[in-house]
Amino acid sequence: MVVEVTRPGKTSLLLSTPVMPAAGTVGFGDNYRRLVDYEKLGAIITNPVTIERWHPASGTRLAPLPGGILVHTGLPNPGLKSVIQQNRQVWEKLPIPVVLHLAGTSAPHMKRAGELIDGLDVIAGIELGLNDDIDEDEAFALVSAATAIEKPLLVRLPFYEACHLAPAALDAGADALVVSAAPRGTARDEHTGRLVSGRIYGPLVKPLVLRIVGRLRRQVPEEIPIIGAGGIHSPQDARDYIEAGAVAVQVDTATWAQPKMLERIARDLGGWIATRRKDALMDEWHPDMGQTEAAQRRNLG
Amino acid sequence: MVVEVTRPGKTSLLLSTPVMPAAGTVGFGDNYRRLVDYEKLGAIITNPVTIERWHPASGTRLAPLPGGILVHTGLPNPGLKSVIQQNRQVWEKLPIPVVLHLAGTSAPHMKRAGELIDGLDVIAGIELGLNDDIDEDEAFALVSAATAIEKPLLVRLPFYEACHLAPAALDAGADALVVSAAPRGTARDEHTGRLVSGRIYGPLVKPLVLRIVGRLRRQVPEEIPIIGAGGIHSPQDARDYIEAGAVAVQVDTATWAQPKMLERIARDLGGWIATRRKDALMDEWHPDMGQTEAAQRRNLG
Amino acid sequence: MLQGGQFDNMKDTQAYIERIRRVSRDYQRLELAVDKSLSSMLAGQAVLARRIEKDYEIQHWNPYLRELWFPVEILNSNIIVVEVPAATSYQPGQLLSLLGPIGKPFKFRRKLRNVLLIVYDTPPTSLLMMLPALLANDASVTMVLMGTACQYDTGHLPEEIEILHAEEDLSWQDMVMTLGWADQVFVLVGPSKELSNFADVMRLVRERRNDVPANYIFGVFQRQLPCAVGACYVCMLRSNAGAKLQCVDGPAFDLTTLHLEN
Amino acid sequence: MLQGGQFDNMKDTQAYIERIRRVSRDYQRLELAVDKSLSSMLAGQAVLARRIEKDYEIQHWNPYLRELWFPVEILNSNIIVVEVPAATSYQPGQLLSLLGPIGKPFKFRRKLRNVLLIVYDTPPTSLLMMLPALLANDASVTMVLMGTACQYDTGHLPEEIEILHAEEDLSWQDMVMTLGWADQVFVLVGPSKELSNFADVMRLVRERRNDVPANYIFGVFQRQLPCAVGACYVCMLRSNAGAKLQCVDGPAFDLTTLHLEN
Ligand SMILES: Cc1cc2nc3c(=O)[nH]c(=O)nc-3n(C[C@H](O)[C@H](O)[C@H](O)COP(=O)(O)OP(=O)(O)OC[C@H]3O[C@@H](n4cnc5c(N)ncnc54)[C@H](O)[C@@H]3O)c2cc1C
Ligand SMILES: Cc1cc2nc3c(=O)[nH]c(=O)nc-3n(C[C@H](O)[C@H](O)[C@H](O)COP(=O)(O)OP(=O)(O)OC[C@H]3O[C@@H](n4cnc5c(N)ncnc54)[C@H](O)[C@@H]3O)c2cc1C
Ligand SMILES: Cc1cc2nc3c(=O)[nH]c(=O)nc-3n(C[C@H](O)[C@H](O)[C@H](O)COP(=O)(O)O)c2cc1C
Ligand SMILES: Cc1cc2nc3c(=O)[nH]c(=O)nc-3n(C[C@H](O)[C@H](O)[C@H](O)COP(=O)(O)O)c2cc1C
Ligand code: FES
Ligand code: FES
Repeated sequence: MVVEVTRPGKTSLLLSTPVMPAAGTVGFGDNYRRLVDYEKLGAIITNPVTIERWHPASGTRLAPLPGGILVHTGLPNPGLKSVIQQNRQVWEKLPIPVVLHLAGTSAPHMKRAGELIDGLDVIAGIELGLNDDIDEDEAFALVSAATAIEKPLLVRLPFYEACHLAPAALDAGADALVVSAAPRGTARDEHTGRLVSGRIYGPLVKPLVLRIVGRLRRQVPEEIPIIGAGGIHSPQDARDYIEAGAVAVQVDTATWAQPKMLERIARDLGGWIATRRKDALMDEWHPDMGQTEAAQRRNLG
Repeated sequence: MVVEVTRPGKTSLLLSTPVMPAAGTVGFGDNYRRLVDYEKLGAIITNPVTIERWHPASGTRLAPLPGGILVHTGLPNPGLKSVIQQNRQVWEKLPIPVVLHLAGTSAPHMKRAGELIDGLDVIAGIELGLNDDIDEDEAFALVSAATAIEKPLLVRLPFYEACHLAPAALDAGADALVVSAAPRGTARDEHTGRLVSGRIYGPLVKPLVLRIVGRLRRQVPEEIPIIGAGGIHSPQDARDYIEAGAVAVQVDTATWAQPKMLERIARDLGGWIATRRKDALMDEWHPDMGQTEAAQRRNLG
Repeated sequence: MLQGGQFDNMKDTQAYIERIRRVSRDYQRLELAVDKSLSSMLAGQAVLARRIEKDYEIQHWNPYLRELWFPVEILNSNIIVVEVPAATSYQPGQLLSLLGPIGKPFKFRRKLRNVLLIVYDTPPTSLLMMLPALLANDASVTMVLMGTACQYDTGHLPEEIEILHAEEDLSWQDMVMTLGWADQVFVLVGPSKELSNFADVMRLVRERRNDVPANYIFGVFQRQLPCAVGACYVCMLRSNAGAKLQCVDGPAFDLTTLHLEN
Repeated sequence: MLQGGQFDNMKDTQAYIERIRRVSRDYQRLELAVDKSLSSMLAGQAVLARRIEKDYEIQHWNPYLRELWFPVEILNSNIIVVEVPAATSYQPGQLLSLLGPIGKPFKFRRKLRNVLLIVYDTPPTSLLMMLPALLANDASVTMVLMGTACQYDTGHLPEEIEILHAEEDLSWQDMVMTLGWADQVFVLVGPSKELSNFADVMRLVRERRNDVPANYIFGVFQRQLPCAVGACYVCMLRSNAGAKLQCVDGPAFDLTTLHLEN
């Protein structure tokens, strides 16, 4: 299976499975290597990276919600240069493409990113995250600047403004749209008693983003690939995105709640799915077992 | 307690409790009278009404989701004239104001609504529902037309476009904003296997709308009341909306899942809350008991 | 169009599970200690059930809506019995919130001698409560199981009921005779594809019987009811007499009057 | 900044509840039959636990994230013991998914004679696993309960532990002596207001002891860990040596090196 997740013409990004983790969920490298079989994934999307070092948000970073969570980390990262230095070797050993998620801060920053990234073969593509408060002109300018980076360019749209910003991102040269970033929301922190804001994750996000993907699929030209992202918690959720018009999907916090679900979804959409026979022995593979565990069981057995 | 939910100047709508059901959740009249003590509510918002009769949507109307539901009824109603005829007597007996929810179809329809409603004292106010696909100019025209109805005018904003449409609604003369209508979404119907669209309800809607209320509170002039609506499932949810800047709240499908929750929230925010003492007798009132049940228990006891 | 309807008996009451009995491979019966108001329920009426946790708080919003339970038996003024899949685990002592009674009792003809029950792609649970009363009144009852209903193990049903299993084309042995001989027919289908399943059955009946009189064949609906008080309009059906609501006017409707096209 | 860290023992394994014992008014202990890989866990390490339903499917997304459990005892290569509130009901035979081991073991000094445990606004559960080993090595252990920790019933803890209850101002009897005499101090606070609670304790200690040496007083963090593999950065802390992650570098950190202002 080969899935092309960028529009034809420019440098293209090809994945062997249309399933990847969303930025911010699996770290910069191979943190999940003991829990998830990376070979089954289409790509790794790194945590968001900025040009300068960003410190973690202070105060509440996590608020449990009924059927979900609110997360606000402040995108801590040591800056692009350090991220590359620290992770390059790990990336080179990964069996799948690495897509660097760049937080879209400013056009000069995009230029600087190009200087750091161009020539780095281990980075297979860029996912540019657009801020929620950006308007159409700003989005156009930022994406235009990012196209100078000589890599396939995915643009991740904010939730509320996805339909408004998509045309600007495409006009500016985005090779694919990631729809969408997790919606921002506000909730009460049970510890401090204060209202806090952050991104909202949980299964109920899926029907909302699924509709946006369907609308955008009808709105933008057919050759623009859309990658669906939001509230995917099961293989069926992922398949729903494909039916609504996405060529690939990103799994977000379901990975935290149940790491093997990421692999399970990848196996399902990647055509690797195997269902355990009713009378299967313990050492046979089970969709939720994970390749690593299965391999161990085989070795033990 | 008296809560003014309309801006000063024009005819005002005063509620004795800042809690009401959302349009579409409790019918046109007193359907919940055996389950909810209407005296404890601030007002009744009717199901959406159109000028002409609307027939129910065919096919899937309900899809269960993890932690929520998708609903698509097609707004069936017999048209404004019949709704008034059929419900007027019930409305006159209700101990609280009746706010008629008008689906915002067209300016001529708003004119016709005025002819049917003006002089009908039993209707204390209008809540105008703006369609999701409306743009700012259409919203302005529709709300302007609706201001000709001689009633306090609440305008219910669509979820995704709430911040974009609020200024137009206010410029056109809205007396208050209801933020927001339930978000539209898409989900797979387990019976037919097809993707269906409708409105999404569940607790995870709350952090999303709560943030919109907070933003709008900072965006629109102080004297414009905002009524918060979306995903309220507990008294604390309702209080969160008040803290974020709403003067009152609407409870939606929580009423279906647990009818007494509507009364419980109204009692809490209306200052009626009583907590059962640890050693309370069965015939004493309990927050979740409902006035009617409590009364019956007293009579039986 | 419809008014709110009559809900003067509807209440939201607490119940708890008094006893659990397995009645077949796939089903168990729960004996529920209920508010007295529910002991006057009649066949056709139902309750909406939801597990409640401590202090009436709902902690798990999945499933979001209540389940629709048609009792199979009223044991006494305190105990009603429901039949539910054995796959779901319940414990004696568990607290439930029950909203009901919902809907109108089945209307039986005065002189009812032969009743035909057609059960299609659903367990027959929602029809079981009528059985003791019918048998006590010397009516004979035939139950035809169609589609996945054939998998239902009827071992625990009264012996007097004649059980038939339909073929794949939905026909059954002596079909014309059974249909002619029946004074009243109740058709129960699962909520999946319900209108088209009812239409299938009506086609079958019309092929065998030229005159299908009024008040002869009733469709029994089992849709999930969000509000059950006529407020949400999710359960709305179209009929010759205008819109009808399953929760208020149902669950049984004369199939000759309903619009079964989707 | 930090690398992914060392997770070469981390696995997601199934466990089931073998036995449940009530140990005090408010707490019960679960004996979990686990994968052998968890039997080598040491005091300070934890697992993230989540109930799983049939076929590994999660049906209830509330709570969304796993619970953080620090075992209190490793019974044998198959059984680990955790202590959880008695208010939550568990059944023997229930299936769990356990992600772990998480974090680094507590580092004890070579010649440890006197250990002071300060437990503030949290049950002391996360510190209990060190007790048998300390006692077996003839260390003496004093546990000071502060704030709501005073409500914890210590009846089931080893008798050799000296238990003290702090005053409302957090001071306790012979405080200066206890602090001077301790070779190592572990401070456990609840996740609510943790940084400011650690800061309170540090203020207290600094008032009583001019020189607070390195590797003397450790804060033990109990934040909810979304990923536990150093990916999400929710558990990040700031220290003199740069950013640290509870799940990778913790749960214990030298309090003299942490930035405790919020
Ligand atoms: C599951 C998951 C998926 C994620 N996917 C993405 C993603 O696709 N794209 C992405 O950008 N981040 C992604 N992130 C990171 C997530 O967006 C950041 O955590 C989030 O942007 C920062 O959220 P926060 O609540 O921690 O802090 P934030 O409040 O978002 O961050 C602090 C501030 O940084 C600013 N900011 C955030 N993002 C940008 C940006 N792109 N450009 C300029 N300023 C910005 C905002 O103004 C914000 O106020 C993901 C995180 C998680 C946990
Ligand atoms: C809990 C709850 C709360 C509700 N609150 C509101 C509310 O505040 N405001 C409101 O309008 N409805 C409200 N409704 C009704 C709800 O909006 C309708 O159910 C919904 O608009 C119709 O949704 P639907 O999915 O059933 O059909 P829809 O798809 O919404 O209705 C069919 C079509 O009607 C059109 N339409 C819908 N609303 C309007 C409108 N206002 N003006 C013009 N065309 C329209 C749309 O184009 C839509 O495609 C509520 C319903 C529920 C169950
Ligand atoms: C260009 C830029 C740089 C930032 N640098 C940091 C940073 O170093 N550390 C940090 O915690 N947040 C950083 N932030 C986030 C801000 O501190 C702050 O959280 C944000 O502006 C306000 O959050 P909000 O937009 O979600 O309300 C940065 C934001 C931007 C736009
Ligand atoms: C002015 C107007 C009148 C409508 N009348 C009806 C109606 O009588 N019955 C009905 O089921 N839907 C009615 N609808 C809804 C449409 O049938 C249809 O559901 C809608 O246009 C498409 O739904 P969507 O916008 O959610 O995709 C009406 C919509 C509008 C805007
Ligand atoms: S279930 Fe709501 S109207 Fe019937
Ligand atoms: S829990 Fe995710 S980084 Fe520590």
